[in-house]
Amino acid sequence: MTLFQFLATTAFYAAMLGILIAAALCVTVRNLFHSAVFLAFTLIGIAMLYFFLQAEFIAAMQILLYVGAIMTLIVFAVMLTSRMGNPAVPQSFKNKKIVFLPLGLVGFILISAILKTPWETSEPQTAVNAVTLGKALMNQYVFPFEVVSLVLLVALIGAIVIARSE
Amino acid sequence: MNCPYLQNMDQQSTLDTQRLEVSLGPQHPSTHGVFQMDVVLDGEQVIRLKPVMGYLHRNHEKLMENMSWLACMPYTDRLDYFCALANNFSYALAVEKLAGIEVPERAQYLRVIMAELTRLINHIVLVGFLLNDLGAFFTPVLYAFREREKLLDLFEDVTGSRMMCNYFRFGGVKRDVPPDFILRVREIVNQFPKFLDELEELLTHNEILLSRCQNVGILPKALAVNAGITGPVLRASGIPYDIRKIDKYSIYGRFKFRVPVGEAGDVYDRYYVRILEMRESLQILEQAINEIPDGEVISKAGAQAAKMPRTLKVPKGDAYGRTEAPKGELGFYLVSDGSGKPYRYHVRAPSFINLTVLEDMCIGQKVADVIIILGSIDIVLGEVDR
Amino acid sequence: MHIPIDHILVFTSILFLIGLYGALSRRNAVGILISIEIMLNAVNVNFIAFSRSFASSPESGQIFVMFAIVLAAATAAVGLAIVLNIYRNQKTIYTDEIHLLKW
Amino acid sequence: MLNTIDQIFIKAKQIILDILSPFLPEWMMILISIFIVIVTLCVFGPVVMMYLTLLERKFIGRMQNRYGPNRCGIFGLLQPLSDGIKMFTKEDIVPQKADPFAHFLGPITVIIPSLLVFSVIPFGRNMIPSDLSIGILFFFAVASTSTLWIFTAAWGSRNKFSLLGGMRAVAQMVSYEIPMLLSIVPALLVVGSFSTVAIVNAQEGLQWFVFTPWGLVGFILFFLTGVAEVNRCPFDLPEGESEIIAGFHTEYSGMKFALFYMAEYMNAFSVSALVTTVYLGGWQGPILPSWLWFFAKTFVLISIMMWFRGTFPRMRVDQLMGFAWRGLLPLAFINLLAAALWVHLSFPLNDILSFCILTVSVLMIYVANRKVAPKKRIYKYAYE
Amino acid sequence: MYGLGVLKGLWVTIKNFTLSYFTRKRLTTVQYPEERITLSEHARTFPILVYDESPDKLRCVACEICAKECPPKCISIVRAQDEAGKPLKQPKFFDIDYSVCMNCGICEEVCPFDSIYMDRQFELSAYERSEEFLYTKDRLAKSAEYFSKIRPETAKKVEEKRKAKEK
Repeated sequence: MTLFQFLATTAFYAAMLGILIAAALCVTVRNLFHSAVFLAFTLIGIAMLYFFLQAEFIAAMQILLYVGAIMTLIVFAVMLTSRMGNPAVPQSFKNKKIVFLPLGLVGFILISAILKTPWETSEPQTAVNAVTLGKALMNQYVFPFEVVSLVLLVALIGAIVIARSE
Repeated sequence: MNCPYLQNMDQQSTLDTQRLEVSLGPQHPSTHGVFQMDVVLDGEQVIRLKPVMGYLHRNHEKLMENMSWLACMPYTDRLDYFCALANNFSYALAVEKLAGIEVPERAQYLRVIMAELTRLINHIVLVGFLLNDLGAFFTPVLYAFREREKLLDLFEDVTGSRMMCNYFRFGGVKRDVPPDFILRVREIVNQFPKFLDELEELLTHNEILLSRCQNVGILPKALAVNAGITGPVLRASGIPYDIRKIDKYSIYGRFKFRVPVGEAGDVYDRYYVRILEMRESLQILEQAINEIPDGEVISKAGAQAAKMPRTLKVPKGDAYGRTEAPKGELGFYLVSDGSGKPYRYHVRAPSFINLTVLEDMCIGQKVADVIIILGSIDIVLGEVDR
Repeated sequence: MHIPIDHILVFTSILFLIGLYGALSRRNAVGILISIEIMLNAVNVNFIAFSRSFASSPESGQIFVMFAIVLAAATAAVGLAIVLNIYRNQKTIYTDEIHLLKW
Repeated sequence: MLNTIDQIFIKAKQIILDILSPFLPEWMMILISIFIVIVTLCVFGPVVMMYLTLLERKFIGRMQNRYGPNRCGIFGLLQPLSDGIKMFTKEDIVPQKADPFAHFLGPITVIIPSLLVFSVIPFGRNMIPSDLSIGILFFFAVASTSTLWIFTAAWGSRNKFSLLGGMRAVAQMVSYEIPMLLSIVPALLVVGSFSTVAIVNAQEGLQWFVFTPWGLVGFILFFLTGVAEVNRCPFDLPEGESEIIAGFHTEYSGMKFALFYMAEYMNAFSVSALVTTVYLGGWQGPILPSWLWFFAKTFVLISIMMWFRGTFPRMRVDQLMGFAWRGLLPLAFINLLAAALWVHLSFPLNDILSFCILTVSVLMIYVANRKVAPKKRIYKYAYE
Repeated sequence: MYGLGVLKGLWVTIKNFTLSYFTRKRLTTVQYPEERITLSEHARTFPILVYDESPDKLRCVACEICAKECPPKCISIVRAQDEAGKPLKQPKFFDIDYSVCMNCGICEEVCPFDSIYMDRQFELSAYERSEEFLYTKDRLAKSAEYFSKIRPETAKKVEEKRKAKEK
């Protein structure tokens, strides 16, 4: 176990921990704008994970699309729907304790299933770089690629029509 | 920001963006002095604008009521502190009309030369600051200041002080000009058009300036006339009203010069009409230098009044003297009860009256345009608040 | 850098649960949308983890993640447009106060 | 001889490593070599920023017929130092109404992307901090996050002017990001890989991309959108001084404002560095050492940005958007088409064809925007 | 053509930049403390009192015309008296409040005895406003040589007038 690998794994686990903390904060904090900022931190943390899992192109995509575009959308929505300087209204249901019951149940089942099954992991092949991704997109997945662009177009027009002020 | 005037606003009906009540000023970087505008914004669009003035009120008119006629003269420099000599000119005219003092030929020519040089200073400084509001990082202002320094040095030699000149006396001017005065004015007049061409090359056909200034802050002809607007703002809206041509006061009748007139009445017209006016002033200066006679600079009665101000007898009655100051029609309404002190002293300040149409021009424009519309009206707070 | 796969899976399930908790307990519609984004991201990490060590063609996982990101963008856009429209007419985006079918 | 000067920095690093190697264990050496690169970058960034501010003030000063700062130090060389001290000692006020978390977060998160971005820029022959296989994409991903951080800063300071500035910043950056990405794609198309080193190697000798027809249009597009992305002069709406005081960093003072100020200049440097890498052949150049070529080209581009700042007034928000959506975006798409054609055809035909496609498209865009373009006016005179 | 105006603007600024290294006309800064602009003959700042031989024998005869004519009323004069209480022809106190004076030069015009003139000294900063700017008689007094040094022509004219009057 050379130092390099030791450093990389500790960094990986540290990143995982950081993401969990940021996500937990994002979900519980009262001020909506703070939760949006913590969401941005979780997204960047996840992009770091992708770097560790040798999916560089996806990491760059994640930062570019998620943090660059979707976060801007969310922040604009937060700004438009909350009056500037309004008192922090309680963000969650009064009896939010009840939610923990189903969550605990689902969690227990899920994690116990994961830990029991014997995952025979084969050695990771060569890293996937943008060139192979591009070739796959254009040859094997060309149909879903076109359909997704159509879906995006429909979503774009839909969003404009709904949000347009008369 | 609780702007009292806007408190009774009805809550906005549809949400596009929250209505922002912003108060631009009194210490805002581009309101040319202490001037506040309470603006209601819908996003970037201006819905309502209320100018708030009076921060620089110095009780000018009441103060003059216990000053002798001559002692009022240095205070007129402080009205529109950019063009002190233009203020002196109309105050001197008003008192001379009241007291019936004649002005010798040479003094008339000196007065016209001084007034036109002040017009040059005022217009180039305005063009500079208008561009500064637009965002050009001080470059046009510093070119304008480079030229203005030459003129201010000339004023210092002639009148004694760069901006607070106090040079006019009833019946002429305070003292004769230094011998090389005509030479220096000729040199300025020859070199100024070159500077104007360079400034125009930098600005007039600049696409960003064109798109930012055209069709912005339009002042329709009818509104301009009804609101009593005067000066370049009125001429930019298409009405050729210039007091130098109408009253032909002092000796303006002898000079041949044209009056530029815009047609759209937007910020670009107000900017360009002032550049053309500068070129006309240069024509006047040209003719004035060639025809200036020699002779005494102040009439006998004037000199005696300047030496012993007590002896100046101003008969009972009232008079209204007005001149074409660089910002518009600057008028002095003086009432005298024969006691050596003005009984009533009122200043018709062009900037104050031009300011009344600010809201009409700004409704519907964007925040960035409000600043340049204010800049294009060319107000100086010393004159607005008096 | 060998990370056992089940560690990543446990991490993503916890992340998924946090997103679920947020979606269930939040009153604010935008808050719910934020939590859904977290859940989507948890799923994406799973894709990448699996594609790296199991898939015959390793890039299929990454392509799925790209499509997932694009679709998340589409849902976010339409979702926020709906939220904005509700806010305009109802002046509130607290989900428990939006109960009129027709206003 | 030339090669040693060319590789002087790498040799210096090697010498330091050789000195240290007997004393430290092997795994520590890897850390040290990475550490040296990081330290040079973190020192190089702020120093470049300090002397860029001085260069800008002197350059614009001379344009306005006056000296720039020349009181501290011989030619004002210590002026950035005194600015720095002033920034340190100034009291840093947090407005009472402001949201402390976002207000505190603003400057930190704005500075991180501008430093991260340096890791992908090839400063000289094999002098690149980290040769990522997705170099350019990493640059854009990190640069696009700055939109969000500028908005946190604006929203955090709870003041109407900074809110306006924040909204303008987001709108401007979003609408200029797309033409920026598209103006890079032709170069990637020709080179075939994202890594910046590959792009620079593809421009061997003097075959810089800027000399090809699509390269010239791409260069102009990328430079203009770069200036917009960095909020510098004709597009510096987010901190339009005359209208909204200082836009999103109105409520910041002291060291926080210094961070914003530093981020702006480092972004300007990194954008012009990327323009040189992609279109002006990075460190490719005849005789001089590679890093000298790189800094000369970047320096020329930065002085063009400063030249813009000394001359142009600011564009209004809607004109800014119109310029992006109606002018730059269609041109970027057509440029992509022309570059694709250029790649596939042989030498004489491809230049001619792509050249006429581009000129026709520029004329078409110009004609399409005619009614929007302002018209020149003639003025009448009364009292002839 | 659309982009031409913008390019011409750029041309003007770069022309100014290059020329500023060659012609002084394009680089107009005067480095103030080191280089100074020579003030002209009639430049005026604050009034001073002129004396011929010794500072306590001022030309001023305390006729108080300038105090009456001064617009902001910043001059205050108290006439001197000999022991018998008979008023003498010189001032006991002569104060000018420099912080009130607006250097308009009217006192210089109306003074029949050529005793009060406008100086050109403008670097008069002080730490304390009330006492420091109230210039008393001895701080105001300046010799006739100093006066003729700063304003040669007016000093010559005044000399001729005084000689003509003595004859």
